Amino acid sequence: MTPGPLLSVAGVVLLLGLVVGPGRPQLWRILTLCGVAIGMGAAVRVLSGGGDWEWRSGFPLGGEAMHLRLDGVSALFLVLVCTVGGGGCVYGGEYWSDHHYPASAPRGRAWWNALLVSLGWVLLSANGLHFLLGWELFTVSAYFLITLDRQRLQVRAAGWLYLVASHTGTVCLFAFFALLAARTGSWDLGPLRGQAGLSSLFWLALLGFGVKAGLFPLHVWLPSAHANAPSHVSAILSGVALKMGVYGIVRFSGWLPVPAASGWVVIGLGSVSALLGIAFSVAQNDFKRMLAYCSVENVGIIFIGVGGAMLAVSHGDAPWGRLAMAGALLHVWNHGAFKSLLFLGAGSVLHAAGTREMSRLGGLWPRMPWTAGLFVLGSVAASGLPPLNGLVSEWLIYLGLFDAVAGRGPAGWAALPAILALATAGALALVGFVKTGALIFLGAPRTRAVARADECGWGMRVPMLALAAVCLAIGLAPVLFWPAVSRAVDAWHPAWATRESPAPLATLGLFQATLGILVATAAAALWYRAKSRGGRRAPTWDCGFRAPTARMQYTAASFAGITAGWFDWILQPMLRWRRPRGLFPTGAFRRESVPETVLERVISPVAAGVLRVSTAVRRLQHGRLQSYILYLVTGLLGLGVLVLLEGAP
Amino acid sequence: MIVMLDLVLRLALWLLLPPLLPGLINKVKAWVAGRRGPPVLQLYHDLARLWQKDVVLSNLASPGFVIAPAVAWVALVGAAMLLPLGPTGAAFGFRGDVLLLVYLLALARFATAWAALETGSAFGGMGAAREVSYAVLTEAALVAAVLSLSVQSGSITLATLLAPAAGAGAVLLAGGLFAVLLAENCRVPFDDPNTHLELTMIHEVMVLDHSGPPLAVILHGASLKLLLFSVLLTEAVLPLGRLPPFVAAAALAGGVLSVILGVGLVESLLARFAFRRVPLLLTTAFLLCLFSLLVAWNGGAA
Amino acid sequence: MRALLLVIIPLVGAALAAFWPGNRTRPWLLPAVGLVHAGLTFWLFLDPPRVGPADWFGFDPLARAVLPAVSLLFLVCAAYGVSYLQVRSERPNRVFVALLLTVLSLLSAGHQARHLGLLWIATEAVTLAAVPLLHFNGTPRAFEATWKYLLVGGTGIALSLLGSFCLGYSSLHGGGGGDLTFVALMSQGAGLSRPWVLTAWVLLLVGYGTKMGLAPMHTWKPDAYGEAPGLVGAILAGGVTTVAFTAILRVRAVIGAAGAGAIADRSLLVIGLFSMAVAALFLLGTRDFKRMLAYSSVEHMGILSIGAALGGAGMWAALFHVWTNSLTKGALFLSAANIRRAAGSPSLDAVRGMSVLTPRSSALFVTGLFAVTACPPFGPFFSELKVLRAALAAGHGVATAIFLGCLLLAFFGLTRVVFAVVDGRPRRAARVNSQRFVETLGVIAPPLVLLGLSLALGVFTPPLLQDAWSAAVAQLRPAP
Amino acid sequence: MNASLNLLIGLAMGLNLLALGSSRLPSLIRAMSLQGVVLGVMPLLLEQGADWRVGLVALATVVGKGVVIPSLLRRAMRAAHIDREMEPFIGFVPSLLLGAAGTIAAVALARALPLLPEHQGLLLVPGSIASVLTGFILLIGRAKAISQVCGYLILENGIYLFGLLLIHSTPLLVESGILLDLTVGVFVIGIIVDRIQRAFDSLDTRKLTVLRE
Repeated sequence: MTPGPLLSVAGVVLLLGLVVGPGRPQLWRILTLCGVAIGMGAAVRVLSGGGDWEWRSGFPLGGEAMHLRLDGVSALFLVLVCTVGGGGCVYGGEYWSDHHYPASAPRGRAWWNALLVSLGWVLLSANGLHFLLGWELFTVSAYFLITLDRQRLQVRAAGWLYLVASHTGTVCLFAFFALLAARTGSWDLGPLRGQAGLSSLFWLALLGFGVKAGLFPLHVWLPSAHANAPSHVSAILSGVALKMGVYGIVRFSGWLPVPAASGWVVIGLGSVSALLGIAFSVAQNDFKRMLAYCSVENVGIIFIGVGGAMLAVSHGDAPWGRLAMAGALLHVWNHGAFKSLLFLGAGSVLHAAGTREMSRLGGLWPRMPWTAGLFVLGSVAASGLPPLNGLVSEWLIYLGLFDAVAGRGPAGWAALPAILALATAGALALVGFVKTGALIFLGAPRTRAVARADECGWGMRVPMLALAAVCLAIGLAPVLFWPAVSRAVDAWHPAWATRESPAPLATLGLFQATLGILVATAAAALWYRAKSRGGRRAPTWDCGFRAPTARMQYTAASFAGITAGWFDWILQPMLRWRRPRGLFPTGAFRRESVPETVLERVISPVAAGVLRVSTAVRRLQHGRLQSYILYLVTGLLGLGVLVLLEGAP
Repeated sequence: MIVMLDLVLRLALWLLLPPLLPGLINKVKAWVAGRRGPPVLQLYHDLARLWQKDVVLSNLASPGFVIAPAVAWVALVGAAMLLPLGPTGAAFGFRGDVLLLVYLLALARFATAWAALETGSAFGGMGAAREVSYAVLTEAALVAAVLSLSVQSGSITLATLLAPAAGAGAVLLAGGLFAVLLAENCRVPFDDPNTHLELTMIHEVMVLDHSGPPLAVILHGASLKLLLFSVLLTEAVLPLGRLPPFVAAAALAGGVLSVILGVGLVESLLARFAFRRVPLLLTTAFLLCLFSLLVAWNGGAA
Repeated sequence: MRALLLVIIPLVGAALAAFWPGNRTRPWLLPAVGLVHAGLTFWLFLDPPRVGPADWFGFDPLARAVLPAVSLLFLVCAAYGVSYLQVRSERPNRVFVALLLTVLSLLSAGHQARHLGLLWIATEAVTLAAVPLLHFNGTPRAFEATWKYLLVGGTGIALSLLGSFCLGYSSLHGGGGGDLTFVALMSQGAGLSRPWVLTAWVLLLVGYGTKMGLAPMHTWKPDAYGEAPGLVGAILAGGVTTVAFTAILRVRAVIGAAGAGAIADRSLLVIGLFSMAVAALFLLGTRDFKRMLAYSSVEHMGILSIGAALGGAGMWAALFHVWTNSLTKGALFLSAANIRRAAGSPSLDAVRGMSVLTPRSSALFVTGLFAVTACPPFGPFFSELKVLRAALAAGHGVATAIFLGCLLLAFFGLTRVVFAVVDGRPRRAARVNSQRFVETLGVIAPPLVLLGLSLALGVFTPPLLQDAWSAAVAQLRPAP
Repeated sequence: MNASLNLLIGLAMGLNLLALGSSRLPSLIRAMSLQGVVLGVMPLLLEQGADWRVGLVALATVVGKGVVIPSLLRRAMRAAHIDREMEPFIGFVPSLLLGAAGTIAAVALARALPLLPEHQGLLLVPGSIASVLTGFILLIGRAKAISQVCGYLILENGIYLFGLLLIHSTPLLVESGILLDLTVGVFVIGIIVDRIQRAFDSLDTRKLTVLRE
C-alpha cells in the first residue's frame, strides 16, 4: 500500500477515537493504537525507501486546494509522533484514569487524539495556510492537555503562559507564511531554494519555530508547562511537540533559501541553549522542571547539528554537514525516546509519591524497582553515555563538527565553540541526572509520603519498557537506523544524496554492544562475588556516625551547589534562610529557589511596563461624556491633519 | 589469531600494570620525605586481600551499589583498550573513537557517583557532587586538548591523532593535561588520597561504604585510570609516531614514569588547595588546552 | 421590488408587534420575520435583481456581499431572543420586539442605499431605533449608557451629515446637478472639487467611524455593549457596525474615483491601526467581560478598516472578515449573555468558575474566544490571514508588524478575561443566582449555530460567496 | 438679499458667543432657541426663492427649535431644580475666548474652501463652522446635561447653516437631515433627559460616570 491510503485510514481511525474516546476508554485505546501503528507504517514505508508521497485535492479547504506531502523529513518526525503518541495513550489509561479524574480523563482522551491528528497534519501539510491551521490546532490541543487538571491555579497559570508564548510564536509564523505567500503569490509550499529574495524570511521562521522548540531565550513557557502538565502529556510535549519547532526549522531551511548568517546564528543559539538549558536544569529542585530544562539543552544540541549542516551547505556543500544533520535528526528520535521515558518515569514517581520536589523524596528504589531501573536507563541515555542512544547522535554531531574544524575554514570558528559547549553540556547533564536519579531513588526516604509509594502497574510500565527498548536498540544497533536518517537528510539537502555513510556506525554499534555485554557480565560476576562473600546488611557507616537520619542526606540544592554557583550570573537564585541561633535553636531554615530568569527578569518587567501603559490608557475611559466628545474632536482634527499632509502636493 | 593474541596481551598489560603506579608514587613521596615507605607492590596485596574479604552492604543500598563499580571498571577498561600503545598502535581504531573514550570516562564517573549516593550518607553526596562538578571543567579541558590534537593531525582517530607531536603548543598541552590528570585521578592539589575521614575529599569519601570485592574493583579501576591518563598525556606530547618502534616504546615507558614522578613530586611539594580555588586551577588547565588549540590552529594556517 | 420587501416586511412585522396583544407570544414574531427576511435575502443572493445605475436603492453587489451575513445573524439572534424574552418575561417587550424588527428593516435599507442621503437617513434612523433597545434593562447604568450612546453617536452622525453636505457641494462644483447617488458621484470622478472632497472624507470617516466604533470615536461602545442585552449587542456589533462600514466603503469608492484614493487608504490604515492599538491596550486591563467584547469589536473594526485600505485583495478580505466577525462575535455575545445572566454580574471581581455553573455556555464562550482570536478552523483565522497577506503584498511592513503586535496583545487580554470568568471556584452569590438560569436548548443552540457557521464559512467558503465579494470589490474599486 | 442673510448669520454667530458666555441656563436656552428661530427664517430669504417644502422645513425648525425644545428643556430644568451651570469643565471666559478664536479660525478656514459663484459673499460656511465649534465647546465644557443638549443643538444649527448651501440642489438630503435632527433633539430631551433625571435624580453629568474602566 502506498502511504496515501494508510495515512487516511490512520487519520480516520484517530478521529473516530476522538469521537468515541470520551465515553469508551478501551475502544479509544485500541483505535488510537491502531491509528498510530498505521501512521507509523506509512512513515516507515517512506523511510525505508518506498519513495515520497504527494497528493493534491481537487476540492478546496479554507479556500486552498489541499496539498499533502510525506517525504523523508516529515516521515522521520511522524515516526516519533506515532511512537510517543501510542506510548502515552497506553500510559495515560492508568496514569490519568477515569477513576482518579472522572471529569478530565474523558476530555483528555479526546484532546490526545486531536493533538496526534493535528501533529500529523502539520507534518503532512505542504500549504502555508493548512500548515498554520494544523499548527494552531496542535497548540490549542496541547494547551487543553496541559490544563487537564484545571482546578489547580498553578496548572492554569502554566497553561496560560504556554498559550500566550505559543501564540507569540504563531504570530511570527503568521507573518512568515503570509509574507511567503505574498512574495511567491501562492500558499503552496515546496522546494524554493532558487528564489534568493525569500532568504530573509528565515528570521521570522526562526523566531516562530524557536518559541515552540524552546530555544534558549524563547523557552520561558517551557519549564512550567512541562512540569505542571500530566506526565504523559509532558512526555509528548517534550518528546514530540518541541520537535515540531525543530521540524519547522529543518523543513524551511531545506525548502527555502537562508541568509548567509543563519547557520552561525542557529549554531550559536543551539550552543547557548545547550549550555544554559542544562545549567538551569542542574539547579532545579522539581524533577519535572529539571527534565523540562534538560529538553532545552537537547533542543540546543539538535540546533547545533542543524546549524552545522546549514553552515556546511553555505560553505560549498561540505560533506561534514551531512553528519551534523544526521546527528541532529537522529537526536530528534533519541531525545524523543529517552525524554518521554524519563517523563513517564517521573509521572510514575509523582503518581506514587505525590510530590515533584526531589528533596522530599528518596529511597524509592525498593518500592518502585521498575521505575527506578527504567529511569536510570533513561538518565544514562540522556547524559549521552555509552552504550545507549544519546551517545550515537551526539557522536554524529561531534564527527561533523570535528570535520568542520579539521577543514579549518571559517565554519571551523563556529564549530569550535559548539564542540566545547556540547562537551560541557554533556558533563553538566551528567551532574543533573546523577543528582535527580539518586535523590529520587537512592538513600533513605526523606518524607513519610514516600514510604507509602507503590510501583506503577503494567499499564504504565509497558510504554516505559517500549521506550527503553527503543533507546537500547538505537544505542546498540545504530546502523539499522542509519538508512532512515540518511533518507531524511537527503530529503533535506538532495545534493548530498549520492554519498555513502561517512561514519563508522557499524563499528560504533559493535563496540557499544560489546560494552553492553561486558557491563552485564561484569556486573553479574561482581554481584555474584559479593553475594558469595556474605553480602551482610548493616546501617550506612557514614564515618561512624551513630544515628543517621534521612534529613542528613545531601539535598538537591547542596548537590548542585558547585555547578549552580558557576552560573549564578544567569540563574539568579533566590535564597531565604534563617540561621539557627542560641543554645537551643528553633525554626531555622534555608530555602533556595531558582527563578526562570528570562521570564522574571526580562519579560515580566517588559510586561509590567506594557500593563502600566494599558492602565494609563484605560484611565481615558473614565466615564465623562465631555472627554469622549473631546476624543472625537481630536480624532477629527488628527484625521484632518493627516489628510492635509497627505493631500499636500 | 594474531589479533586475538594482541588483544589478550593488551588486556593483560592494562589489567596487571596499573596497581604498580600508586606504589611508585608512594615510593617517590617517601623518597622525597626521606622515609622508606610502603612496598611498591602494596596495592596488589591490598587488592588480593579485598577480593577475599566479606562484603557489608548498607541497609539502603540497591543492587546498583555493587553493579556500579563493575560498570565503571568495564568502562575504564574499554577506554583503555581504545588507547593506542605507542608503536603497536591501537587494538581497534575507528573514526571518532576519541570521543568514545571521553564518554566512557564519563560513564565511569556516572557509575562511581551513583554508587556513592546509594547509601544515603552525607559524605557520599558530598564526594559525588564534587566529582561530577569538577569533571565538567576537566571534560571541557580534555575536549579542548583533543580538539587541539585533532586540528594538528587532521584526524579524529586516536591512533593517528596521537602519532605526531603536539607541536608548538606541546608545553601548554602538557601543562593542561597534567592538571586534568591530577584532577581526574583525585591527586594533590585537588584531592588528597592519603587523608581519610575528612570533609574535604572527593574520591575517598565516595567509596567510604564500599568493602570487599567491590572496593577492590574500584581501587583497581582508579589505578587503571591513572595509567590511562599517563599514557594519554605522554602520547599527546611526545611524537611517538615519528620514532622507531623500540625507541617509541621506551619513550612511552619513560614518559609514563616521568608523569608518575611528577605526580609524586607534586604531592610531596604542594599542599591540597582550598576547594574554592579548585575551579580556578581547572579553568587554568582548560585555558592552557584552549591556547594550545589556538596555537595549533594558527600553526596550521601559517 | 424584492429588494424593497427586505425593508417593508420587517416594518410590517414591527407594526404587528406594536399591536400584538400577548407578551408571551409576541417574541415569536422575531424569528418568524427573521426567517422570511433571511429566506428573501437568500433568494436575492442566488438570483440578484438588476440594479439600474440611477437607482437610489437596490440589492447591488455590495449589499449582496454583506447583507446576507446580517440577515443570518439576525435570524439566529431572533431565535435566541425568544428564549431570552421568556427568561425576562417580567418586562414588557412590546417596544423591544417592535424596535428590533425596525432595526432589521433599517439595516436592510442602509445596506442597500445607493444614495448618499438615503444612506445617512438609514444610519441615523438605526441609531435612533436602537436607543430603547439599549435601555431595555431599565437600570440607571443602562440609561447612562444610552445617554452616552446617543450623544456621542449623535455627534458622529451629525458630522457625517455635514460630510454628506460637503460631498454634495463638491459635486455641485463639478457641475453635478445635485444627483447624490454613488454611481453619479463616482462618474464625476476628478471633476469633484478636491478641497471639498477631502473635507467630506474626513467628516464622513469620523462620522461613520463613530457609528462603526473606530478609535478614538469608540467611547460609547463599551458602555452600550456592556449594558445592553446580549442579543442587542450581537446585532449592534454584527449589523449596525456593518452598515457603517459599507457606508465608508461606498464613500471611499467616490473618493477613490475623485483621485484621492491613496489619501483615503492612508487614513483608513492609520485609523484602523490606531483602533487596534487602543483596543489591545484596553483589552489588557479590562475587568468586565461584556465590555471586553466591545473592545474586541473595536479591534475587529480596526481590522476591517485596515483591510479596506489595502487595495482589491484587502477589501475582499475585509468583506470576508465582515462575515466571519459578525457570526463569531455574535456567538460570543450570546454565550456571554448567558453567563452574565447566570452570574448576575459582568465583572471579574464577582464572576469566576462559570464552567461549573454554566458548563455549556462556558464551553461556547471559550470556543468563541479562540475563534475570534483567529484560531483555526474558524472563519476569522482565514479572513485575518488574508488581510495579513494583502498587507504584506502591498508592502506595508511596519503596519503589518503593528497589526500583529496588536493581535497578540488582544489575545493576551482576551484569554486573561475569558479564563478568569470560566475557571476557578464560583462565588456563592453567583451559585445562588445561577439556580434561576437554566441552560435550555433555546439559549445554547443559537451561539452554537453561529460558531458552526463561522467554522463552515472558514473551512468551506462557498464559491458563490467568494464571487459575491469579488463583485463587490469590482463595484467599489472599478478597474481604471 | 445676501446682505440680509449675512446679517442673520452674523446674528447667529453673536448668539453663539452669548451661549458660550451665559452661566444661567435660561439664558442659554434662550440663546439657543433664538438662534433656531433665526435659522428657521433663513431659507425663506435665499435668493432662489422658496417653495412649499422649504416653507415646511422653516416652519418645523421655528416651531421645533423655537418652541417645543425650549419648553421641554425648561420643564426638565424646573423638575431638577437647577437654573445655573455650576463649575463648568471649561470656564465661561475661556469658553468665550475659545469661541471667538474659533470664529476667527472659521473665517480663515472657509477661505480655503472654494464657493460656487452664486454663494460668493455669503457667510454661510464660516457661520456654520463657528456654530459647530461652539456646539463642541459646549458639549465638552459643560457639566449639566441641559447645557450639553443646548450644545448639541447649536452644533446641529451649524450643520443646518451649511445645508442651506445645498437646499435647492439636493433638497431631500438637506430637508430630511434637518427633520431627523430635530427628532433626535426631541428624543434626547424628551425621553432621555427625563429618564436620567428620574433615575439619577439629577441632571449633573458628573453623576453619570458609573460606567468606566
